[in-house]
Amino acid sequence: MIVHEHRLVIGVIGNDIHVVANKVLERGLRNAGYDVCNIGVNTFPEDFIDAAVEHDADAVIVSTINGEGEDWVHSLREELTTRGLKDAFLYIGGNLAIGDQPRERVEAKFCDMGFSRAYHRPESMDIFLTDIAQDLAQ
Amino acid sequence: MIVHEHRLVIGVIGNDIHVVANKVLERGLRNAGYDVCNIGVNTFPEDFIDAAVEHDADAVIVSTINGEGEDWVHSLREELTTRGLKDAFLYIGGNLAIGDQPRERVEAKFCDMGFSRAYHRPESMDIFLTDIAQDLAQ
Amino acid sequence: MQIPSDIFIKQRETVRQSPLLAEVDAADGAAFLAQLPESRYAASAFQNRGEHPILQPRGGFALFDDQAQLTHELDVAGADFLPLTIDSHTRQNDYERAATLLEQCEERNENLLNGYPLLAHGALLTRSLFTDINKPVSLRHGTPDARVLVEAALDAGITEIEGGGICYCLPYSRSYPIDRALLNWQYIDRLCAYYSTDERRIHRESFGPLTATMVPPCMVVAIQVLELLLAAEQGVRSFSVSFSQTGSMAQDIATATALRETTQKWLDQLGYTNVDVRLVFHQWMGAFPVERIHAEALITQGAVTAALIAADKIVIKTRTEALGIPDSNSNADAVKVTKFALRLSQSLAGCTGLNTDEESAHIATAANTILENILQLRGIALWDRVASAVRTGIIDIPFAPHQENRGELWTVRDNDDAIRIADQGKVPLPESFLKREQQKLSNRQENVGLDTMLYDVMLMVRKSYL
Amino acid sequence: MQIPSDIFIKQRETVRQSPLLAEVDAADGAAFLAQLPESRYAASAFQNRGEHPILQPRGGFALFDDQAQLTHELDVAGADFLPLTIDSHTRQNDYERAATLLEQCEERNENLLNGYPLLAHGALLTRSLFTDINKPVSLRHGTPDARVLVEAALDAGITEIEGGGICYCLPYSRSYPIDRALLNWQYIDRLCAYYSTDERRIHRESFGPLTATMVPPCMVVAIQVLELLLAAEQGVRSFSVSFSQTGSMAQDIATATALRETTQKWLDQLGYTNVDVRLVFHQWMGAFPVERIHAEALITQGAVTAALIAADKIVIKTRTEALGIPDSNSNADAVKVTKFALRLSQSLAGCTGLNTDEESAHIATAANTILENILQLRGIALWDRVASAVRTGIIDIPFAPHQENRGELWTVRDNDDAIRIADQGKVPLPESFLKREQQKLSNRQENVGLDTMLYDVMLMVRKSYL
Ligand code: B12
Ligand code: B12
Repeated sequence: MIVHEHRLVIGVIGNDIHVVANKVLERGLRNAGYDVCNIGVNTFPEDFIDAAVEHDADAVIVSTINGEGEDWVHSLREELTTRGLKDAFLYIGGNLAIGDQPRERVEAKFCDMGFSRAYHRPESMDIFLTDIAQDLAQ
Repeated sequence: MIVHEHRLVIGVIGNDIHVVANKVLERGLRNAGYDVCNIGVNTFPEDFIDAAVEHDADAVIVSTINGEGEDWVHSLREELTTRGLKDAFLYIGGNLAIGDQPRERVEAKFCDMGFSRAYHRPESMDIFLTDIAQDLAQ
Repeated sequence: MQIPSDIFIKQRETVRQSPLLAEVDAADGAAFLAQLPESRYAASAFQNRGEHPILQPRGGFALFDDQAQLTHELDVAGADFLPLTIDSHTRQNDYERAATLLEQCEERNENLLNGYPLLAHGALLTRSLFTDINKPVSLRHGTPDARVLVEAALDAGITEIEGGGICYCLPYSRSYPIDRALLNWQYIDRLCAYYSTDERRIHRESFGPLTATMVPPCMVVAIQVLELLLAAEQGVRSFSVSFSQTGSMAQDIATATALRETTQKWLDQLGYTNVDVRLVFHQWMGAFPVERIHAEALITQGAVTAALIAADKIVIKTRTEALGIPDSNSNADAVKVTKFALRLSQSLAGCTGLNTDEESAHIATAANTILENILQLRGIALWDRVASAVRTGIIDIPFAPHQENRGELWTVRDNDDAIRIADQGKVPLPESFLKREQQKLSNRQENVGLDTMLYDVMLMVRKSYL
Repeated sequence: MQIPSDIFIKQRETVRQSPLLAEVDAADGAAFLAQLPESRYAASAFQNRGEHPILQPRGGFALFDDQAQLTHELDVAGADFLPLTIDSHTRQNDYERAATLLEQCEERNENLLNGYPLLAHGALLTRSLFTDINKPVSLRHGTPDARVLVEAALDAGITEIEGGGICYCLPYSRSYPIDRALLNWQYIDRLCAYYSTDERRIHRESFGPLTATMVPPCMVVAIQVLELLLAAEQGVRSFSVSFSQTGSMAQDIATATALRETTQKWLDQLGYTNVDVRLVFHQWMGAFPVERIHAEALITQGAVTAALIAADKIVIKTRTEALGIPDSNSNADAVKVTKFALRLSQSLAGCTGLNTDEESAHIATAANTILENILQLRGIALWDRVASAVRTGIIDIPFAPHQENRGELWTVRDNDDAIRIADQGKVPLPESFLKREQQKLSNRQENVGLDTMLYDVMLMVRKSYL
């Protein structure tokens, strides 16, 4: 097993208890050798920031399943910077919009909000493993 | 059992071997006390006329299931008259048209061709028992 | 007795004289078949089949291009066997009419035939339908005299031939003499056996649904065993017995067991040891629901039943069955929904033994009684005994249009929708069997009106479901 | 031990002090319930049920008028029980937020809640939803502390209460303390028993699907038995255990048998003789197919399974499950397709005994081991033992979001899609059980990537089906 020595914070934001993707992500990232702090479901922006600071995280990965994610994440990038983590990667994945909206447009919107990458209903989650490995290797 | 003493000829016209409705009709009309001559499936106009003459039929009942009935029945009324059966009732029932056409219009067309009554995809077959009993009682 | 070689060769010469077969020499046909990859052989596909029942749609269009497109679409949709369904005129040996209508179709680019006119197109052209196909093709028709048709089908590389002297005569014809139909199919069985080698067997399949209307399972089982025995006699060594969904899932499961057991019993009894017998299940073949939601539920449930009885093959219906010849879209959807449902039910394949044993023993006993009575008839051969069985009403198929079929056997549904015999007609059946049937019907009302009679036939189209 | 009357009365006084319950006096509520016709009682409906499983949809809208319309439409479509599904805020006791959002909904005539905010509307208004309804109403929610909610539901004439201390806490909440949840549900069980007379019992139902994601049947069975025993302890005498379609029909059939047997065994063992136990089956609760054709096939197959296991009730899904809160059209269609499929499969009701005995014994043995281990724990009462079982990982629900849930139990699917335990975590299980589970997985590849892991979770949404 390759140990990446990278510290990641993951969780599901908002009043959302749909945890399946989160559990899979946790297990997958651990298998890939990351040091994962999973703050679980039903979490708020502060929880992500606090955990990231506490763990000196290299990346923060936000999930949202019920489509209400957008309301919660506006200030995440700014807060990370304020709290001294301006180099941390910030990802978001899940159902990023309500209704059927084109993937590219949805993902671009989140990147504009300061996310390093965004994944709206991705067909594969393994892509994310490749992407994050690449980003962190820089 | 009421015995009507009326003689009926029934059959399915054209190159059509779908016999289910015909068998039900035969059994139903026999149960109702009629003298039924069933010429079966895959029959032609002549077969109906010949059987009607031979049995001195009070009514001729044509079925058609595959939607191609119209081509076969144009001359039935005329032939019956020619062969001395101008008072015989003439009925037709089944899938009288291809595709979804309004029932009234389809049935009217066949009545114009000399049929006493026509039944396009009827919801009930018992209605016909009532109708024919009434017609023959006149 | 198997038709002796010399006689068969002579019969064949006569058949092959048909100008419709002239474009391919018999030897060429044989050579073409022999060089086909194993994947094109139905018998091999059965032997290599995986967990799921093999999935086979129906389908036939007049025009070559339409048929080629349908073939391609069904292939892509995931059909395991591809169909070639023949038009009615060819079935009734009215080859000229089929050819004329085909010409008109081509001129007007319209579809005036309810199937593919194989003999009008010819075997050579038909081969090219399947050039890029790596799956077996099944000939589906309904022809009492299919000798020329089957010759052409084999010439074209079709390796599965549906039909039989009983099943393709009584439900499909009004007056084709049953004895002649049986002899025609004896020829076809002999021909299929003649073309079969140890590795490459031409597969035969009987058509168990018959009229698909209120046929009691014991009669289906008896007829399936007879057609298997008739084929085995001619040397056929790969054969499918079949039946269709009856409306009672429990009765279907029982029928599958009875069919398997009875088949084995009679093969053993008559000493046929080298026949690979397969079980084919047809999704509901009777009057079909018009509403999409019901049609698709029925199709799904048929697939679950096929999985439960571990059928070797399932022949599928489409949601537009009640409306007219299905287009390729609804055909592809039918493949899709069936495939998914089979997948959902795959775990059932090993789960035989649902407690329908009483019912299956019941069916088997009755079928055996019918079969024993037929084998005791006087006659010069099995086909001859079968023909007299039809004439005397020992074989009797409800709702068959055929004039030699007695039509005295009458069936109704019990409270669980199972088909029960209300009037045995001339069919010999054990007392105990009839008693149980009556018991099952004890709280059924008498059929008087036409609508109550239709109530059973129209099981899937009852107004109460709307 | 049953909560003693005096203590219960005191507890209740506190609960009833909630201003949200002020509009109905407890005695009025009792009187209202008592005068409802028997047809409104779930427990009676179970006792009088006919051949088919009782059919129950889900459904909750924010606005009264929408809910009234949904109720009417489901009634007309043929639902046997009507649902009242509660919104998330009410579930999390955030009554104020639910009320505020309801006001906004009313102003803007929009639906901002994912269920019916019963406490915001109040019991009196809610009664009028069902004035013209002659069927039982079932409360569907997911609330760890449902004391006030259930009081209001009973005031409103609802006679079936879904939930339980384990099943409505671990899958539905991140941090609500499990011991408090168990105590809250002890109160609710006691309340339901208090309101039950010999003829009119308030029916309780557990939620066996849990996270609906890879939960092994033995864990479901153990939890169902525990919630039944907890309710029986408080005097509940009409109770449903439940589970959901897992993706392996054979495993579902085995689970039903194991669930029935294990339930009976423990009721006998602990001397509860007067509890009417029912079996409820949920159509597939996991990630749902997006495509209509697959969604409907899945729903149909769930109905066949319900018929096969002779479920007392089936809780249905709609074809739009993957897309969002179902509208009443797709809800009505779901009722229709399920009804038809149940009808098609009714003959199976008597057909128990599919040879899944080995599997069901396997499940039962494991469930019994879990239960025995829990009953041997130290603790002041059953609820207390259950709470420690959760904390120590004896009870462990895969994919539960709850922080007290260990999450060490890990499951994967075998070749027939049955759910098998790959890592037992802290769950005590017999050696022989684990060995058989491993055997079943012998030719399964290791899960490494995320997609292979999701492959099992996404059983019904795999790309290979498209
Ligand atoms: C299982 C399930 C449940 C389980 C959840 C168990 C649990 N604790 O997780 C239970 C039964 C408890 C449940 C409860 C509820 N549920 Co629910 N549930 C589902 C269901 C059927 C499947 C969800 C699931 O697990 N999918 C599988 C996972 C793997 O997929 P996923 O979550 O979509 O994640 C994918 C992507 O988002 C992505 N992803 C996620 N994060 C990340 C991160 C990165 C970096 C990347 C790259 C990708 C990524 O990867 C995954 C794979 O593609 C869906 C409907 C459906 N989809 O079929 C409804 C659904 C999500 N639920 C819904 C609702 C409303 C609820 C309830 C409120 C129910 C109610 N009214 O009764 C409650 C929730 C209460 C609450 N407080 O939140 C709605 C949401 C409606 C909406 N907003 O549009 C849905 C759509 C159902 C419906 N049609 O009504 N539910
Ligand atoms: C059962 C069936 C068969 C059985 C027939 C057994 C038999 N001998 O009867 C078998 C399997 C043998 C069969 C064969 C074929 N069939 Co077919 N068959 C059906 C099916 C599924 C049901 C028909 C049925 O029995 N309905 C029940 C009876 C009771 O209803 P009915 O016939 O519609 O009659 C009603 C009315 O018409 C009316 N009625 C009839 N007569 C009268 C008279 C009076 C006075 C009154 C009042 C009322 C009345 O009352 C009845 C009750 O409402 C239908 C599709 C469907 N509807 O679901 C296809 C169908 C009719 N068949 C069809 C075809 C094409 C064929 C074949 C050519 C197949 C082929 N290409 O492979 C062959 C026929 C060969 C030939 N030479 O004719 C097509 C017809 C296409 C078209 N023209 O639109 C259909 C629509 C299927 C399809 N979608 O392709 N078939």
